[in-house]
Amino acid sequence: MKKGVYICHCGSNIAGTVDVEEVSKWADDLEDVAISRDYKFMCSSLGQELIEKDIEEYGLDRVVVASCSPHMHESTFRGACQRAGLNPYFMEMANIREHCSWVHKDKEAGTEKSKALVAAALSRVGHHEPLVIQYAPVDKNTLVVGGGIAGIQAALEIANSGYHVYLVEREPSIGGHMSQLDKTFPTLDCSACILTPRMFEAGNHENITLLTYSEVENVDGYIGNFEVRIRKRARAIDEEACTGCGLCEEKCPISVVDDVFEAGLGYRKAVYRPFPQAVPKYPVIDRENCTWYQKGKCRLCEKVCPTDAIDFEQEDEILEVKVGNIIVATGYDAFDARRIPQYGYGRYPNVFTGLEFERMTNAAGPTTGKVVLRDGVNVPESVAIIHCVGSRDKKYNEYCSAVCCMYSLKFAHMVHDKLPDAKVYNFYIDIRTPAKGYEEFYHRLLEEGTIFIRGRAASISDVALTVEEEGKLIVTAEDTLIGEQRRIPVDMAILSTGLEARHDSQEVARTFSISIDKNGFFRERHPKLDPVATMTGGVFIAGAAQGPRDIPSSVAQGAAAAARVLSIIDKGEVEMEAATAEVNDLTCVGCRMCVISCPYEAIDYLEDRQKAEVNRALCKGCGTCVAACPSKSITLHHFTDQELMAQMTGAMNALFEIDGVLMPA
Amino acid sequence: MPENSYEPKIIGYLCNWCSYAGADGAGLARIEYPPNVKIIRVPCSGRVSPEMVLRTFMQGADGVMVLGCHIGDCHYGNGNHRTAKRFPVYTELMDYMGIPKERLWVQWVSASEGPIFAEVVAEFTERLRTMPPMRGKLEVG
Amino acid sequence: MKYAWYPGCSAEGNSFAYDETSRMIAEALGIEFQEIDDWNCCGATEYFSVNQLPAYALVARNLALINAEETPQVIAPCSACYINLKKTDEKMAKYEQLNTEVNVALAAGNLSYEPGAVKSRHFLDVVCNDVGYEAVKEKMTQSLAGLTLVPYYGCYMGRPEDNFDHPERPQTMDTLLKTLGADVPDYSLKTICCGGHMTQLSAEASLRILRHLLEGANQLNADAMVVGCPMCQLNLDAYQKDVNSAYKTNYQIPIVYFSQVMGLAFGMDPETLMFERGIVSSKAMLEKWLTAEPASKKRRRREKRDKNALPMPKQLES
Amino acid sequence: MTLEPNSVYEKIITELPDGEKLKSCLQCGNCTGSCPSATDMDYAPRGLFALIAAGQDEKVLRANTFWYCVSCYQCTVRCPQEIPITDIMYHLKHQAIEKGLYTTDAKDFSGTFIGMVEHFGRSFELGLAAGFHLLHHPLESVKMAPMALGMMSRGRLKLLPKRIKNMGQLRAILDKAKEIGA
Ligand SMILES: Cc1cc2nc3c(=O)[nH]c(=O)nc-3n(C[C@H](O)[C@H](O)[C@H](O)COP(=O)(O)OP(=O)(O)OC[C@H]3O[C@@H](n4cnc5c(N)ncnc54)[C@H](O)[C@@H]3O)c2cc1C
Ligand SMILES: Cc1cc2nc3c(=O)[nH]c(=O)nc-3n(C[C@H](O)[C@H](O)[C@H](O)COP(=O)(O)OP(=O)(O)OC[C@H]3O[C@@H](n4cnc5c(N)ncnc54)[C@H](O)[C@@H]3O)c2cc1C
Ligand code: SF4
Ligand code: SF4
Ligand code: SF4
Ligand code: SF4
Ligand code: SF4
Ligand code: SF4
Ligand code: SF4
Ligand code: SF4
Repeated sequence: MKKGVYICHCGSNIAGTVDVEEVSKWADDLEDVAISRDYKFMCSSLGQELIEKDIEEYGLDRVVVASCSPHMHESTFRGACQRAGLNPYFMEMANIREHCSWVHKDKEAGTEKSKALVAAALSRVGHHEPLVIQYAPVDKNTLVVGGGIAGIQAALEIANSGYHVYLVEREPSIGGHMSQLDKTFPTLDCSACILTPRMFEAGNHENITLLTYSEVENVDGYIGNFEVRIRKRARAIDEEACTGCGLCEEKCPISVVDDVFEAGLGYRKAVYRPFPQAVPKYPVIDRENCTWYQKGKCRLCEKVCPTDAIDFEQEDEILEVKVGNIIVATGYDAFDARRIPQYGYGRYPNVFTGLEFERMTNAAGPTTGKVVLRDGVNVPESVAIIHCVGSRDKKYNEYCSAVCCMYSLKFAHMVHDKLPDAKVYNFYIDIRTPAKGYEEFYHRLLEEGTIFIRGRAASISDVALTVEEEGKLIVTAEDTLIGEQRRIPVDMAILSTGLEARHDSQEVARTFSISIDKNGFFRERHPKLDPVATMTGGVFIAGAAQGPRDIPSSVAQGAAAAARVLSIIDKGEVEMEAATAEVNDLTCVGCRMCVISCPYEAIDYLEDRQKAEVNRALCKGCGTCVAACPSKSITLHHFTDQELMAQMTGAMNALFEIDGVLMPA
Repeated sequence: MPENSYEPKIIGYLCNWCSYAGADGAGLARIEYPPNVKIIRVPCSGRVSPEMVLRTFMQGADGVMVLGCHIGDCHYGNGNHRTAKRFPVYTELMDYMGIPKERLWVQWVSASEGPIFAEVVAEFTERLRTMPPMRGKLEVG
Repeated sequence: MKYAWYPGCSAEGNSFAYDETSRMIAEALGIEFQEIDDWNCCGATEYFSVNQLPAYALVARNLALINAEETPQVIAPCSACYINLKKTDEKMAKYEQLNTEVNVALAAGNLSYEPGAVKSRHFLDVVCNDVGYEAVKEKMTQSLAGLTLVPYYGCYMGRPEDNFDHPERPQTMDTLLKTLGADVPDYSLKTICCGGHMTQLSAEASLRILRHLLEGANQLNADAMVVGCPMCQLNLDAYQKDVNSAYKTNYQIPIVYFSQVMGLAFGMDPETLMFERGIVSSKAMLEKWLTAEPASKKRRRREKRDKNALPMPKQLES
Repeated sequence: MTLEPNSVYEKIITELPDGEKLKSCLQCGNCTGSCPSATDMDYAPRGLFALIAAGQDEKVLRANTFWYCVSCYQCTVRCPQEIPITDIMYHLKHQAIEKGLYTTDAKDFSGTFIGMVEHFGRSFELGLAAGFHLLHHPLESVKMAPMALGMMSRGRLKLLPKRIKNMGQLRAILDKAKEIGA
């Protein structure tokens, strides 16, 4: 056997704490090693060519690359082997960056550990078998989950390329948070004006099946071949018949606070469309609040409907669809301001949240765009805008929510615009405006006369101590630039609440086999180089579901995710998992332990022969069956007992050798 | 080698999706931990059989870690349920065979728990340092 | 239910009424107090200021004097005592060195204390969470309807962390007073500190703080402020007059202990509840209560939705 | 970052449990904004922390800040970086005493209090107040008189606290603690 060893410097990333030359020299003396080299950047094209050349020149039949995590470059180096005619599975990586140079400061210890890891990989790779990669065709349909701006953008990109999309949205209409906003920073475009055409296009696209008021219940399969079960909740409206005239809504006697679209600032009926431009145009009946469903009385809507579209008997529908790729763009939840009691949201009427204020300034909102106090009549003479509510605070969310400085500036502008005499105070820690046109927007607000007080607001109270404070809300904060505690009386306070992961992001993540970060946002494959992919092939993420972000960046991610999907569809086939399990027919005793342990029901029990058999198309290669089999009759290719034990033994032997002691007998 | 400079040798079997990625995360965040652990990637913690653990001790390891995804987060749905069921039984057996069960650590570390991974390694290494080296203690093989 | 009882220094003087009525309430509720024999001062906030180890040792002596097997929990009626007992126990459990040092000191007096052996509780916590509102209700013979009682917790009941109530928005006393039938407004200053010993250092600073608290209660038309800490009581009560003269206000808000108003609801004689020990007279409050119409006759008007008004967000359920 | 040895900053970080969190102060001002005593302090907490970071130890230790701190933990429960501010205040008192750099009466107040505890094993607020004020602010204590009279007439003011039975034991414990703590 001829093995080639390649130790990467990764600039100084590895070479800084590992003596790579020493490791390379040491490896050269190991059994079967034909050539050992160290190189600045192995993943560069020159680095890869080096491997290819050596394979040809030295006739290498095994390759070990000691560099970064295989999650980073396994496919890169497998590719290099393949190009040189070597089976790609004859390559093994030793992770001496993430697991070594980056976490140990002591160069000697790092070098020794690297040797052990290289020895382990060398020992393992000798046992590798050539595996043949099988290809599976890719289903050309795509599932997009979440109809906010990110999801809409992704769906449209794919649909416009001529492929079919199922767009699943939980609410009765698509549009997401953007549909609630009034103007968008920094250009102050009217949100609805730019969003509605997109929503309309998505709703009427011949390549988009729009499933609103629906949720994905289950996902099976793998990249290229997912099977998805979707629950389409009953709207109690016959979509074929309904013309969207809105008569039912108008006549329905039940009106409830709309906590979703109106953010609690307005009301809606029991039969409703969240907003007039809703897509689709059909209303839904909210059964929790409808008198017919609750008390068996009313049916007024049915009486007034000109097309007999109300259908109280309608039931949920379950749809099973097949798709090749999935984009999850389920967005964010706004921070619940009641969690910070000292700001008095829910206690003082004139404390509002950011989303409430968006609805208030919106001409189509509950106040027809008038900025008024909670009484709906009086106009504030002074407004405090409190930044960082629920963000940049370890008790709630440590991260910066990224959009609230900008929307706080936007709010200040809106108040100046609508109430030119009102005083506006922004209480901030830092003003964060890092994108095109954003800092200029801040400068504009400085010119408009907004009063900026640098200090996180400590509390809001209604206990007046002076005549000026009477009847006001008093915001207490340190004005850190003058180093003084100040009490600022205002009529209205707006809490710029941060962006949080959806409350159910963990369940959603499980449904799609993706993972979440410590804040509950979906975890990307690589924070810099692969922000829209996930660890699960064929499942992509976009928008604020991945982390707090504004509209331009959500749109960019939606488009990026679509591009990734399109490239897979275009390729037409995907690599199948080659590392699958196989039963040894001779030794299997037919106990069926494996059958019970397989999470994918990939093992059949053949009654006639009383043996187990793995269905390779279904096997995902987890190896649970291997560990379960009492007669050691199952092999998991590429993770065989021999390979893993060789890797372990290789490491142990090297460690003892380095210690200068021989193995115990 | 003097007793006090004893460095425990640890083999860690880490599932590819959560714990291995968590260890990568510790690296990305440059969180230091003792170099004693050598990591072997397995597809799922459910792949790790008791025999593998035993053989690792037989090769002279002072400690073995089996780390997988948190229950409910398994990339394969419920492969780690098997791990959770299997190892408590096995650790009892280890004691019986003369390997103190404190030498085996089975724990859940997610992909976002780099700091926790580093903590676990540090704690386990510390624990092993208080125990004598394994080498020679094992009369099997 | 049997607990060790740590009265605290003020029980012997300033807050005699609190100590006495707490014992009455405890008896009514079936709580048995076992007063720590020969307890000493907890050091208030002062001792910790100057010398940490003796401060811990001082508190630990009290814990060590408790027979933990018989009474594994100790009740302090004073918030400062409560927090000192709790803090000492917790820090000793958390920091091995402190534990050792404190125990070395205790050994000089032939004592020892194992952290975690005795759990420190505030009397309000025990009444509300161990006895429970239901049991309190059962003991009631009269409602406090007609009285507007403003609950004031002071700073320590929910702080610094993991105490029995929320650090910014505690609810225990609110619920207790509501159970007793009183009108309990949402007092936004209920956790703002009373100033503690600041009265001794800066009259100006402390009167400003007290004025803030009194003004808040006054705006809510308080018939009384209800407290669970001798220091809060002393500051708000004894210095109310000084606040009035400094700020040209005329607050006349009695500052009473929750145990006293519980006694009223339990049908105890107001005389024995020692309301007259307050500097600010409780007479007006008591009279109002006696002449208030029974609750059943008062019809609650259902508020009609104002056509113009925007909906209010719901309060977070605690 | 290595800190100046023996500086106020270094001592907080090395001596106080969780003291290293002070490094992560954002200078957001939430502490000062929340502090009931802030207006009377020479430097309110945030400002004091900026001085500590800047190494202006003399200014820090001469400040009245921590003597005016009433230990209400308001700042601590609100600090977004979970800095144990109140504990830092205690620690600063300690450092100021150690270095003999204090200018306010507060230390003497604490001293009066402690003296009493060490004498009787118990304290009593008003005797304490009287003692303290007679010593330091005779005028103020005159102003206090009416209040004290009110208290007295309601049986709430005692002139001396009860002495505990086993004073010898308590002294032994405290002496030992001082010996180890020193
Ligand atoms: C007060 C405020 C003002 C703002 N102002 C601006 C601004 O002026 N300019 C700007 O650029 N940005 C602004 N933003 C940020 C902006 O809202 C976001 O960047 C943008 O909405 C993110 O879009 P999205 O599609 O990722 O998520 P979302 O808008 O949250 O959309 C997600 C969609 O997914 C659906 N969904 C969720 N879970 C599921 C599920 N399990 N199954 C099916 N569907 C699901 C939701 O119903 C929703 O329709 C503001 C944010 C706030 C809070
Ligand atoms: C000091 C510094 C530190 C930074 N650190 C970080 C960091 O730590 N993390 C981070 O995320 N970002 C960092 N950045 C930002 C980062 O550099 C950019 O985000 C990133 O490089 C942008 O990539 P790009 O491909 O858009 O542009 P570029 O990297 O500028 O690439 C543009 C390419 O186009 C070529 N080109 C230009 N004109 C023409 C033409 N007419 N025809 C053909 N080719 C042309 C150029 O030669 C160049 O190769 C840093 C930036 C600076 C200045
Ligand atoms: S192969 Fe990995 S370690 Fe080497 S240069 Fe590339 S990224 Fe760095
Ligand atoms: S259900 Fe009937 S009334 Fe309602 S919108 Fe549709 S067509 Fe109009
Ligand atoms: S039946 Fe229900 S939805 Fe229809 S009008 Fe009556 S309350 Fe409204
Ligand atoms: S964007 Fe601004 S307001 Fe929002 S969390 Fe960041 S700093 Fe605070
Ligand atoms: S390796 Fe996993 S998926 Fe494949 S057959 Fe075995 S248990 Fe099933
Ligand atoms: S567990 Fe092993 S022996 Fe039993 S049926 Fe499966 S392969 Fe055969
Ligand atoms: S609240 Fe905390 S982070 Fe903010 S300035 Fe004060 S100490 Fe620093
Ligand atoms: S604990 Fe001290 S510093 Fe903190 S808020 Fe209270 S008085 Fe101010």
